[in-house]
Amino acid sequence: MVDYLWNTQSPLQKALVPGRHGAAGAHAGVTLNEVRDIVLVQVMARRGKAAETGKAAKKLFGVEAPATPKAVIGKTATLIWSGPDQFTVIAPRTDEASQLAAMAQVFAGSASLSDQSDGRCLIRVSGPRGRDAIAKFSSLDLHDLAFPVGAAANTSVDHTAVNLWREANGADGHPVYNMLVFTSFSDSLWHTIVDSSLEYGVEAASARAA
Amino acid sequence: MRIACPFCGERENGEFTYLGDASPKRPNFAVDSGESPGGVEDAFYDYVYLRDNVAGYMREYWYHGGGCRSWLIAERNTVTHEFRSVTAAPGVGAAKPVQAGE
Amino acid sequence: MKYSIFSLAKAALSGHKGWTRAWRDPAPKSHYDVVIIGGGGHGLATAYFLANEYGIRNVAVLEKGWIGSGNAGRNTTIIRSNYGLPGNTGFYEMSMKLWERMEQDLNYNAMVSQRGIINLYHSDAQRDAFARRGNTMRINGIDAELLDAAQIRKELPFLNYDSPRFPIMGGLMQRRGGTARHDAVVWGYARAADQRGVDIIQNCEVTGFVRDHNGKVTGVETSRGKISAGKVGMAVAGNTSRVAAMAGMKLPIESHVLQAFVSEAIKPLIPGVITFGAGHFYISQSDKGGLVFGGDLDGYNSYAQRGNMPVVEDVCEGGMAVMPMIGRVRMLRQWGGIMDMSMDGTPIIDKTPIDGLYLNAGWCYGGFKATPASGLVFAHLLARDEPHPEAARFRLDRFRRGAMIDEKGQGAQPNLH
Amino acid sequence: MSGYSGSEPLGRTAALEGTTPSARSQAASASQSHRLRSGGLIDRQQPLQFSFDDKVMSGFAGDTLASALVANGVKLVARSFKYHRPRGIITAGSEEPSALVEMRTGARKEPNTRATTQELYDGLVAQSQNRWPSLRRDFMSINQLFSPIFVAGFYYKTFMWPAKFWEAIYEPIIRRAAGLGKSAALPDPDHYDKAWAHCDVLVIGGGAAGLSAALAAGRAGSRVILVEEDSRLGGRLLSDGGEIDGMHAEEWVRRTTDELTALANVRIMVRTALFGVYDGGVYAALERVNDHVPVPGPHQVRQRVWRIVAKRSVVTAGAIERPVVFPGNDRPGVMMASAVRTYVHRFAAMPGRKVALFTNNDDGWRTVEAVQQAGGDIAAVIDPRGKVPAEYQALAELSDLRVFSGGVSDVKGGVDGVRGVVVTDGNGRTQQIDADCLAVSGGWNPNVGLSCFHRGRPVWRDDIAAFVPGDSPKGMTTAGAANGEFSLGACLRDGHAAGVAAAAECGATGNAGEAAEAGDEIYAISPLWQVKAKGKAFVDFQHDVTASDVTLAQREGFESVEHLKRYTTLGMATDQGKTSNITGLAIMAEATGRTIPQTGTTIYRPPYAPVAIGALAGHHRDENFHAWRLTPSHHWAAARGAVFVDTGLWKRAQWYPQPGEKDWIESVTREVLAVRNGVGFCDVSTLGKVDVRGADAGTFLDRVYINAFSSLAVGKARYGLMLREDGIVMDDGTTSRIAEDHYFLTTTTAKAGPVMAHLEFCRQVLWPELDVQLSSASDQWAQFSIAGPNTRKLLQELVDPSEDMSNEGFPFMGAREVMLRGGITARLFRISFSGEIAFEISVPARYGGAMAQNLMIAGRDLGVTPYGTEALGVMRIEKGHVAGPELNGTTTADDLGLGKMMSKKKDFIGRVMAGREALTAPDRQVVVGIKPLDQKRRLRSGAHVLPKGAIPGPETDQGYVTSVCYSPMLEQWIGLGLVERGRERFGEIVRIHDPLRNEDYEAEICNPVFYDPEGARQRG
Repeated sequence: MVDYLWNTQSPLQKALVPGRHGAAGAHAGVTLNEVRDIVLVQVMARRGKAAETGKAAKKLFGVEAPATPKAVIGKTATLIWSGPDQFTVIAPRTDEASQLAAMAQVFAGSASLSDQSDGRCLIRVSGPRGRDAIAKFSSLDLHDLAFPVGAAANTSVDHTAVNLWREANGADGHPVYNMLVFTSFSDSLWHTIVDSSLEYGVEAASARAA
Repeated sequence: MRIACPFCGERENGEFTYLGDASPKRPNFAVDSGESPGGVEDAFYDYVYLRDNVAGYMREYWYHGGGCRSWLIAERNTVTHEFRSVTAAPGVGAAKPVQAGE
Repeated sequence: MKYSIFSLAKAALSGHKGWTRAWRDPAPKSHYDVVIIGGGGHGLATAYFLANEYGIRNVAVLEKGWIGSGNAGRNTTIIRSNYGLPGNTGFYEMSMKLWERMEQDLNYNAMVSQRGIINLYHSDAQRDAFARRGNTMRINGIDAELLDAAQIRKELPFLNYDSPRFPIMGGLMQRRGGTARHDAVVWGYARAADQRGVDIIQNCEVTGFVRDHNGKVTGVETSRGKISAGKVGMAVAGNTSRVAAMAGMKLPIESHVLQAFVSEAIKPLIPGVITFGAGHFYISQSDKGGLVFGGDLDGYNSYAQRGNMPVVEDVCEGGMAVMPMIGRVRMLRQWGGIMDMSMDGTPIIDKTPIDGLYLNAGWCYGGFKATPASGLVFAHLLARDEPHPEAARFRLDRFRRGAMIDEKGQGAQPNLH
Repeated sequence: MSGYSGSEPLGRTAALEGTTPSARSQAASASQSHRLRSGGLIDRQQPLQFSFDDKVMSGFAGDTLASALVANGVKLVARSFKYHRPRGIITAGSEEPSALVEMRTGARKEPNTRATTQELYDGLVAQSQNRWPSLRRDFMSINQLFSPIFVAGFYYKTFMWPAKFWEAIYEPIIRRAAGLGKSAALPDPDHYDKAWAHCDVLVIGGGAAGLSAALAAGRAGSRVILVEEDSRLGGRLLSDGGEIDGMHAEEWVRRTTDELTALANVRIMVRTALFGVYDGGVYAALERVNDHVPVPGPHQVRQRVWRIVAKRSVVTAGAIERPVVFPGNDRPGVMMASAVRTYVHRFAAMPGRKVALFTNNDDGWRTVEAVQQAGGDIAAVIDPRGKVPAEYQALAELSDLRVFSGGVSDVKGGVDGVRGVVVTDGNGRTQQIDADCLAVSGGWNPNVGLSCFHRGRPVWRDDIAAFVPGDSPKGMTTAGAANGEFSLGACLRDGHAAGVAAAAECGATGNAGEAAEAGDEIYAISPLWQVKAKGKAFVDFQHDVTASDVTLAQREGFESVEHLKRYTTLGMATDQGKTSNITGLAIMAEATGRTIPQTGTTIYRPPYAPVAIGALAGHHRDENFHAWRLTPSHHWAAARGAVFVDTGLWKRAQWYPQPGEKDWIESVTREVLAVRNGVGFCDVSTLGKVDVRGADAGTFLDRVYINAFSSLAVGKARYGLMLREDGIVMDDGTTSRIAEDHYFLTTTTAKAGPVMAHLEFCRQVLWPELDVQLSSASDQWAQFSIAGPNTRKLLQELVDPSEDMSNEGFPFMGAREVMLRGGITARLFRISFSGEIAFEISVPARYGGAMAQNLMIAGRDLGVTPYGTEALGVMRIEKGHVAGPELNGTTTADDLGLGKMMSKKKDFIGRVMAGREALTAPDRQVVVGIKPLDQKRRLRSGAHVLPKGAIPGPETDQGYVTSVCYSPMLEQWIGLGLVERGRERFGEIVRIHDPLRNEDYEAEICNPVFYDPEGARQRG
């Protein structure tokens, strides 16, 4: 009787080549990271149950679920607005089964959950020219006044839907943007992001979520 | 063209898909109500095919599929392309439509 | 004066002072046997055929602006008869045959040029759909060839055959397809109709219909006064719904904007018409040297005669995908035409429920190539009160009966046709 | 207005102060016969070599190709479109109609580039165009002999006989003669991209008014973008100088630029031409990132298209000087007066040593001192107004100018330029003046193009004899010369006011400061459009449209400006009539006795200046044409040498070739037999997958499907069919019930997106009262179809022993979660597309590769075989399952043989319209099976079906073949087809007619289910 190994794979296993790419120079203008091993759940309030859903979220995560395009950091997860009366819960994958079970229990009756942990790939764009690179494939206005830390948006890149939100600035003082892209598109979008960044110099890497 | 999604804010029209005139309403009919099939067919023919196709402001359906996946109802001028309003469809998100008598 | 190289040379001697108006500029009469609303290609062709084929000469064509100011003057000038469904196939071939003798019929050089049209395919499914259509054409006596990539490469070596995404596998070629000089078609029909007694009245906008006590249409109100008519024909594609509304009619038509583009003039590069199967892009080169190209509708109802950037980009992306050697050629002008989009992508030529009012509409993108046949069958309908055999399926009630003619299979969603 | 000393260096960058010219630059200067000894915004320390028509010349950094040609004394640069007349440089800007050249070589060859906007770089190579064999001796110039015949619209009147000759002879000649430059027939090797920018106030044009506007809006605190098509800011200030706030204009430009650069909320974009104004405040601009260098550097693009989203815009695009129409006005050496000043002042290059000036307005008179201060002579000034403007009287006396009234009636000269100018005064007396350059000013046309792109019409102003913007697009204002304000002081004030207003409308509250101050020189003009005299007088220089062409068009009834344009091609050249339109319609107005505003303008259309198609495509070409989608087992399949096919955006494994297989049919046949006789698997993750949840999920599905789903038991799957509201089939797929309030719906690969949008429409618009939530799970799951008689054996290997996989424990159409060996759970559905015992198994996508690997392990002893989309297709055809080719958007459920599925008990989308007479007619084409009688015969999709022995024609055409395959089980080609009354005709022999492929043969119509019609195998 053979043992069946269930090795996991990243959708960027071929596309992501760690290290420096594009223009040379002391510092890369753009830093790209794939953030691996996440739990991602879409929470959609049931008909007329938006309020209950909010209470449940508060109970589990200790924060109000975002009612407008924002990313809110809760106790054990980040809650990202993903549409009217719905949001995406994202957390590092620790014990997946119990993470999902806990949510299923709290939201029972108030919201429908959809596990998208494998349906999306999380790409983080940072560095001094990160914003300039994003401007080549996103029509969003990412100016500090228009898109401050904590802002989120559902938008389109290359005609496919993407969730984008801004977290606290990096150690270098430059903005940090997170992009959730559909798994099957991620190989393609990664290439688009890299192509848009080459003229600034790119540092690419991959790491577990923490 | 830019469309002000009531949930996401102003966005490029590439994020939206267009359906068309929002005025025709899908006829309601009860199967076995004895309504003449011809009559029901006429009502659906009107709903599916006939359009006012106004030059000026019209109410129309846009789907923010490249964004928050909401169906929206916009008032847009077909001559100037100016939007007067963009509102959410009655069943967007978890909204509970007001039933008659409520 | 008859046009020819001789009359031209003769006129040159007198410094071309001898030329007279190509068509008269008459004041509207109080009554006409037939009034045609719309001085575009279709309206003028209808008038020409009424006078020339059906002996009805007391005809007026009313144009709100200058003749040819609608879609006749803002299209991509392509002529073809490569349709696949009964109703379309024969009709567009009749049109092609009329194109082939137009210069002689009209004594006007409309530069009808049969340099060929090829629809490229990039998948087995597309090939099969083209094979079905091409065979339909052949069964109807229309020329069609299914070429493979190697055969096309011989004729069009500059295409991107080995694209890593949607390589060219072959194409459906109609060699009799091609282009014509759009404005010349308008002017040629205007001049020929005028010579046969038709009044072409520009700057005359129809503001309403005159009805008798039975509701029959007996004339039109215009910006230049009331004009009574035995019959009134509408040929106002793009504005059909607006004119029909004056008669209280609601139609299965939406108006959408279709953009088109022309590049700076360059020396001959592209012989015929090429359509890309994996994106929205088609192209030809005018005799003046400009690349004339276009793609998909902007996708929303519009009467604005101008479009937006997403489609400009989409079209150029398609162009670079199939012929990356046009990258350094510059786009010179973009414009938009208002398409009369019917609910199945096919025209409507029929009597209306209103006595005395006749409809020629719903041309979608098919309008220019249909100009001669549209004029002939509409003239037939107006003269005989019965549809021309080749237009027998273009009836208004086909939607109610479920007899749609839907080449693209998109259903009642005009912006997808 | 203040002059300046011609010997005073202008705009030298600090770095160069005090450096001495190198030997090389002296050599370079020497070769530049018409270069001034000093002055100009050029860097004499950086000499550049270039070649024009293979002649090597030199210029300096800061030159344009045009200014370098002027400096080298080159007059002849082009041949005209129709008559191939010799032409020179007429302007110094992007409105240039004449001096177009072929830039660069090889795959980078680029036709019709304006020498006046091309920045000079070392090694630049340019060729003249539209001539043969050479520019000086152009064979086609014989066209001038025929010019009496080649008048406007001549070709509409001839080339009609004989009919056949048009395509064969006439047209090819015309096509070869037409066109301008040659384009490389090679793929463009350069890269392009596109980007987005956002701001409150977009200022378009960086001249006096634009700088003033940007400064005001920037100081006020609004987000500002300033775009300038030139390589540096300043506009006419760089050519006409002047004094602002008591300093030289150049100094003011430098200080203002510094202040703007220092403002964090202001972004300056030079070499960036705004070309389009679209809805909702979207503007498009082209940045020429690397056109001023030979080849873009590594990872650099050549050009970039910007979409700029702005709340407000201020158009400060200036004005364009207009020519006067008179015989010989197209001779090389006849130049706009403003261009003469630009070459002299900005580029220190003398267009001529003896300059005659022909002007009908005061502004033209600036040219006198510009030329004189550069050491040139003013041969004469011809001003039809007959007297010297007050402002210039002193100057005129000082240098006792020869001033003539009347107008220029001819220009002597040839390919080498102007030799003399013939003046005819009011009394018809003529005399010739010696000159090698004629500077012309017919007045200025405000640049109204951008303000008219939304079809607004400009308004005529008599005082300046020009059009100014009418109703501009929403959010746009115009200032400065573009608004008809021609004095420097007014430009600065107007720009400042517009900047303040725009910023305020965007909510900015900062202190915008005061407008800079400058003099208000008078701009007096008396319109002069045309000097009537014998000889060809040109209105449109590029298209060779003459004044007599315009009057001919009028005689023939082409009086509308649109008819005029289309009949004569006036204004259709690459400059879009920037120098010719207004003059042409003025002449038409005179001919028709109407006023100019009555005559009206043609419609202004984008782009303002031509834009490379490559730039508009940007990054999206070759593999990046569209985004691509990969399945979870893609890389595993690639490693096994799978052949991939692009289906929509997906890349799917089509088949897995094995060594020694001679063609794809052999590979596919092997895969099919492996499944039918053993077991195989296929990645079907591309199917659309939707989680449908909520209390009313069942009711919801009852309304979107033609068959019932509320009655489906938990743990069961069912095939469903959806119609469009017009009664035509939209999509199909199997849907399973995971829980009371949870269905898992699948769609076809092609329709995943549209179906999702449709379901959301039903949920949000049609039935908002239902409690339903939808989410796409398409990318969450790796889904594999496992099929074949040994499927159960394979699964027993893979799933945990505790799972009951018996036919009873997991019956046909069962669906439930199972535990797999190795400890992960999967969703298992017992559904079959192939007709064999089959399951579809779903695991989270991250396990996709591992699942493929483990299926190979679990099936090793069973000879498990991965198969691709082709084998999938073969087996579905053998089973008569309909797919894309049958669901073609015109077929009904009954056409597909699925009519019985339509519930009679409920309303559902499409139910009513599906009942229309023509959709239920007995003679419709319905799905059947088709078998060639000759078993060796290959059947092809797209072949038509006719009655046996019938003569092909519309009335005998009864249908066509939709899908075909070589069936390994029947050992022959088989197919599905749509055939009139097909179901009544099983067993009938028909004619298969395929003229496209020269095939004609007979076949039998049969039951579409070719293989195992009882379905025993899939239930077993």
